[in-house]
Amino acid sequence: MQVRIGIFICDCGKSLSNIDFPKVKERVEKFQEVVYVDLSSSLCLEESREKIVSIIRERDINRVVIAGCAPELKENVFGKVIEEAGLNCNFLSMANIREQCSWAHESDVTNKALELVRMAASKARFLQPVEKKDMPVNKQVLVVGGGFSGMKSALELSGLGLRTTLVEEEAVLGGKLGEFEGFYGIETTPEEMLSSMRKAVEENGDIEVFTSAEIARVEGQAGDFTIRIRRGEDKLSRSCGAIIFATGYMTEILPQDFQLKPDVNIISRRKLVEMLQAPGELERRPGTIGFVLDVSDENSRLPILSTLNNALAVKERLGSEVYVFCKSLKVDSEGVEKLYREARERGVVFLKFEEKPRISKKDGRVKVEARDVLLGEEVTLLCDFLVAEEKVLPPEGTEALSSMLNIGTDSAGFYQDENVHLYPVASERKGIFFVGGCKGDLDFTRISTDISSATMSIYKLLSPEKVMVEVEKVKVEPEKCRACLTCVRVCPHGAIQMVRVDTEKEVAKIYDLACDGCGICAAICPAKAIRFEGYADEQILAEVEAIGESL
Amino acid sequence: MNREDNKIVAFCCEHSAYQVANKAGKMRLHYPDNVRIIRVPCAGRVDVQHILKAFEKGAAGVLVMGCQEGACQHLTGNTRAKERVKYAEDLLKEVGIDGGRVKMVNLAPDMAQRFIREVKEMTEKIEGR
Amino acid sequence: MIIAERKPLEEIKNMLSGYKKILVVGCRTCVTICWAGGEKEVGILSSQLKLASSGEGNELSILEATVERQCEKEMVIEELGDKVQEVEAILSMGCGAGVQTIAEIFEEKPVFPALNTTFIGMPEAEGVWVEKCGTCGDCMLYWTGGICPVVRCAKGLLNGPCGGTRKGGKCEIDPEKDCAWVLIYRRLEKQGRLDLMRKYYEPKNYRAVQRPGRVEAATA
Amino acid sequence: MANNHVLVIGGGISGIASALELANGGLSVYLIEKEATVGGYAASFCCKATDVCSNCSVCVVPSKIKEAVIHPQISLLTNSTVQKVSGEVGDFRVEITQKPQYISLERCIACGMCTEVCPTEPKAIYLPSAEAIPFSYILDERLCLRFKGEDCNLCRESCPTNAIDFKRKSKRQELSVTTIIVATGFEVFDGREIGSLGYGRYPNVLTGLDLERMFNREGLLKLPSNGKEPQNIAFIQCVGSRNESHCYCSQVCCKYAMRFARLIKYQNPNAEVTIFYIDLQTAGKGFAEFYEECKESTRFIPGVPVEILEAHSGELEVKFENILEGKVNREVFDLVVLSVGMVPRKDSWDLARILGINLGDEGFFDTKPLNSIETNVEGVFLAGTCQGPKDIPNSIAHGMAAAKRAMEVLVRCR
Repeated sequence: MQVRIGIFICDCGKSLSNIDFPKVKERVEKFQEVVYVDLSSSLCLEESREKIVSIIRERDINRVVIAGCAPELKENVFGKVIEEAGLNCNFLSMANIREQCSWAHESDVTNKALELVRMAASKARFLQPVEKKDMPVNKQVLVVGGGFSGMKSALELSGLGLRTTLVEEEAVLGGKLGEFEGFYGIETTPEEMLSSMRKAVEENGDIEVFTSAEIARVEGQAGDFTIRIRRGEDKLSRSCGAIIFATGYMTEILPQDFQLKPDVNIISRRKLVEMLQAPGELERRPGTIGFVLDVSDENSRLPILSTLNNALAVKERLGSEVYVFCKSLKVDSEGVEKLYREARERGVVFLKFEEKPRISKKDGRVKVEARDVLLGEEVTLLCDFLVAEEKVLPPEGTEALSSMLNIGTDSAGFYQDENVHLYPVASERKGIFFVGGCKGDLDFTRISTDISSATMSIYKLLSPEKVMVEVEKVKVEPEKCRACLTCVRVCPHGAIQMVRVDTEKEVAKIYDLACDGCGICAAICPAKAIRFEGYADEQILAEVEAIGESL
Repeated sequence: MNREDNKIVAFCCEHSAYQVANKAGKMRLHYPDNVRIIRVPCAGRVDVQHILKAFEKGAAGVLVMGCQEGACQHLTGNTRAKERVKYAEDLLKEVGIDGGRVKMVNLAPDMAQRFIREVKEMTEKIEGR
Repeated sequence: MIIAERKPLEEIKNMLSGYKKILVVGCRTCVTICWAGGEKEVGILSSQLKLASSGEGNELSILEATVERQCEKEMVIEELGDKVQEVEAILSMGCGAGVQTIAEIFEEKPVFPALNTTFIGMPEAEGVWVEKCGTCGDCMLYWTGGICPVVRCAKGLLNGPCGGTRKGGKCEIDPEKDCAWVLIYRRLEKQGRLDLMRKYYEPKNYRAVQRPGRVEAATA
Repeated sequence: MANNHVLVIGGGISGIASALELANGGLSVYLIEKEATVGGYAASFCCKATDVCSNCSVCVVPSKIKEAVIHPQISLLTNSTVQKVSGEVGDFRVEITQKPQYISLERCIACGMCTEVCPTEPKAIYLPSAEAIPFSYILDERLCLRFKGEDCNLCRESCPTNAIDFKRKSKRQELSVTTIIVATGFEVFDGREIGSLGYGRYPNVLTGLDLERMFNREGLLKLPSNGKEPQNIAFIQCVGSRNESHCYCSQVCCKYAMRFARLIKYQNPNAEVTIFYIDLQTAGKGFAEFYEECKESTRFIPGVPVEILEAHSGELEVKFENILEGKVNREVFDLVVLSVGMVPRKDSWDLARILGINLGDEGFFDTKPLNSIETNVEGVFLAGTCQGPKDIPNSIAHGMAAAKRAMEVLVRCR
């Protein structure tokens, strides 16, 4: 097809006085393959848009250059205009002669404007159509992990009409929420919350549950994953369109923090909760209970949240003296400042240290020595029990799963790279999300919010009537591909896989739904086998070459 | 391009630098008019060959402008661009072009002042000031 | 796969001095995969040569081409047949075999190598390749747990480590590298075949491949 | 179900996140915004990266705003407020008033010729900000001569697209929607309320918000009094947070203060930065490491100052209790930044009454326990900081979560 370029220049209501528009028009008319040049004063207004449509049709224009304001807000407007005229919306090339030319310079910039139009026209010559198609997607979702976050995710997905497969490593659903004594001021206990959720999951026809099972392999791409599940000797397979990881966290009392091993006096949070649940079984009521925080874990909100709730429960049920040693109170989540004040009012004493407290044994009790920065004094406390801080760690298997799926972790090893564009719940791969403790964040309200946003993202990905994607905008040309795997290895979104074409040759294939259009692969391919329509090499180079050709 | 020209080709990531250039225009912050911006979807799209080609066609300087390190929408795009700029510098030195004429710049969408400073600095460099 | 590296520009420029019209030829096989001589590298080298020559006021005229496999005569003729007439010299970005194939076909034109062909190897990380095979022509990988002591031991020892192995199983000559014999020991240990460590190997017949080498397939 | 429309009240980042999710999920959204432009506070903030990102998330905002504004499923109504709501979930009737649109959004091409000819000073017709979205001029009735009875017609005559019409009246319209998402955001605590800190009286006492906007516009820090680069800067944390009348942590101030501290040190390695704090909020992905890095270049002092006095040279004398030394110290800074927190909007009460939703103790909209989205009225959901303090990623997540609830209602009805 012969290229016929139509150039529409806008002088923005004649306001761009440092460009000589008649001169631009006159020169532009002489460009190669340009069949029509229009100079107008307000291209983006409705009446002008209608005019563009009719000119495109009349003059049989098949590439359109718009020279005017920045494309950021207007590109899609003009895209629609040329579609209306029967052209593929990719046959549009824009020259930014307002924001990046007239407005950016004081002097006369007629020549620069002319160059920008020439660059856009040169690029336009090489434009190819990009079709949009609706893509079949699998509407099933896989949820990995059957704790609070996993169950809630499955239930929320069901609320949106999506079916899920829930895979839990343990024999029963529940996870770690049961390790909490409760939420102060809330009647429902965590155990009650869990059992009602468990029941809801089991009764929900949309949720298929596998317990004592683990993920052996994940293959495929957003919209079409294949999951191999191992349950004892059984090997199962499921297909799904998206995956939520809710694999939780684990905690550990680090020996270097306490020197002394956990024993009858230095106890875990779980042990304290057991005591609180059955205070009658204690030999005697403990007179003093201490908590130590911020010894090795300053990143997590879990220690302070559990400590405040547990300290209040101790006050209420055991009536012991309670001392909390900490560095900084992490009150930056909903309702925690109030909880902290409540605890103080109920007699919980907070002591702030800068240097780690020294912990030793004395007369069968635990001795804690620290310099309190507020009092400016050395404080020594003898307590019957010291509840040790537990460092929150990523669960076992996180590393294996993340490397299998090619998804990043943060510096502490939890899921999700530290990149603001992924926050709150996304991974670098489309269709894979993280919620709950496995992300390293353990604040209850944030987790609930995250779960809802993850389920909404999945709904948006899988559920619209038609899942429209641009087909092969970034494409591997099979005959040029050398199967060197470079693109597979460098794609930040894991969107490229090797496939066999004609059962013979293995070549790279870019999955349209998973591709995010960065072009890293196109730049790195040593065989120049990847074409990124709109930013193809010949298009970029055409722009480069158009700069400053003799006018 | 004439070799005497002082043109700068700026490859600008549409998530950051391209928006910055628009912001500078909207704020009517004036900068040297020798810069020609080419929009790219990510600094990671820019290849060594694009940079060399720009010099081959007569550009006096090339800026590759992407997002801040750690804030690339495509995670590694801007760090790859940085490596490629480094590689291009080495290749240019081999042909006798001062390595300082190609530069990687990290910008956030609001950093209009910084954008202008970089354009001015490069202009001064190539004009030998 | 054959691994190669590009020569420094200075050396290439010296080879080409006196020639004005050059054909730069890449190869789409091994050297594409090791980022040394594919279509992209052809473009980069051509750009560099143009920039260097125009900087010296003596602009080269450069044609670019990339052959499917430079070591196949038919493919070279098909891709280059027409272009060669227009140039004075050919700069091959193929491995040594590629350079010689082109030189054999176009005897009247000088053919220059733009790459140094270095070894047979595999990718270790993105953009990094390591040597794995020394093409000795007498493969002993069966006895050594699939680890070749000929290239991976700095001294090419066939009967266990030299005695200078450093702590952590590192090589005496290069502490960055693993001692091949430690690797072999560990591998055989995993396979329960440590008895092979006791096996004595005759000094290797490095003349198994007579230079120039030649291999004939058993059947047609 | 009468329709598949959802109303989102508030065009800040949470409202935009909600609207985008719903629109991309196939629904139609009315996004109404009180001001002339969308984006709210987040759009006026600055990137705090040095060369390396500090995860402030400000850079994710502009593209979301642009995406929402051009989205075919989102109808944006600026300058609009909710007057009346009736009906119930599935069928709310909402009465909206839109202030007179003297300049038509459809016709204004932002060429700026009107401002050039406007005879008043300051100009009565102008662009709200360089990055305003919608990118359109506005007319200020209080300044325009036309509204002072004069017969000025200059801007209208100069407008190349006939976008200006003085006769436009405010418009009332009734929207019919299934659910309502409230995303009205927060107000920044007014530093003047704590008189002893001198904000509003001493030019070199600024708030965190002032700093955001200064960096956004200028890209660097200048002393308001003389335009010079400050050398000795103090941040005072918890101004307007964690006190008797604001019994909560604003969640963002420690992080922005530390990010600014690092940025200031990066731009001017000779500058001294001190942060006065009560408790440092270092939780969150990678933030404890960030804090460790900050500690190397920034001085952290526990305890917040109670008084600032201006010395004759314009410098600021800060009086604080040095807890570590157990005495009251005085130190001189050339710039003091009050890390002001988030407070509920003063007009929340009006909207609460219109919608029938409750306000919580602190004045933010109230929700059910362990649920930060649902209000006491079925089908009315909360998004973002109108429910309580949140940073940008959490505001976006909350907006998405609210969208999910609204979507759920529609899925259930189908």
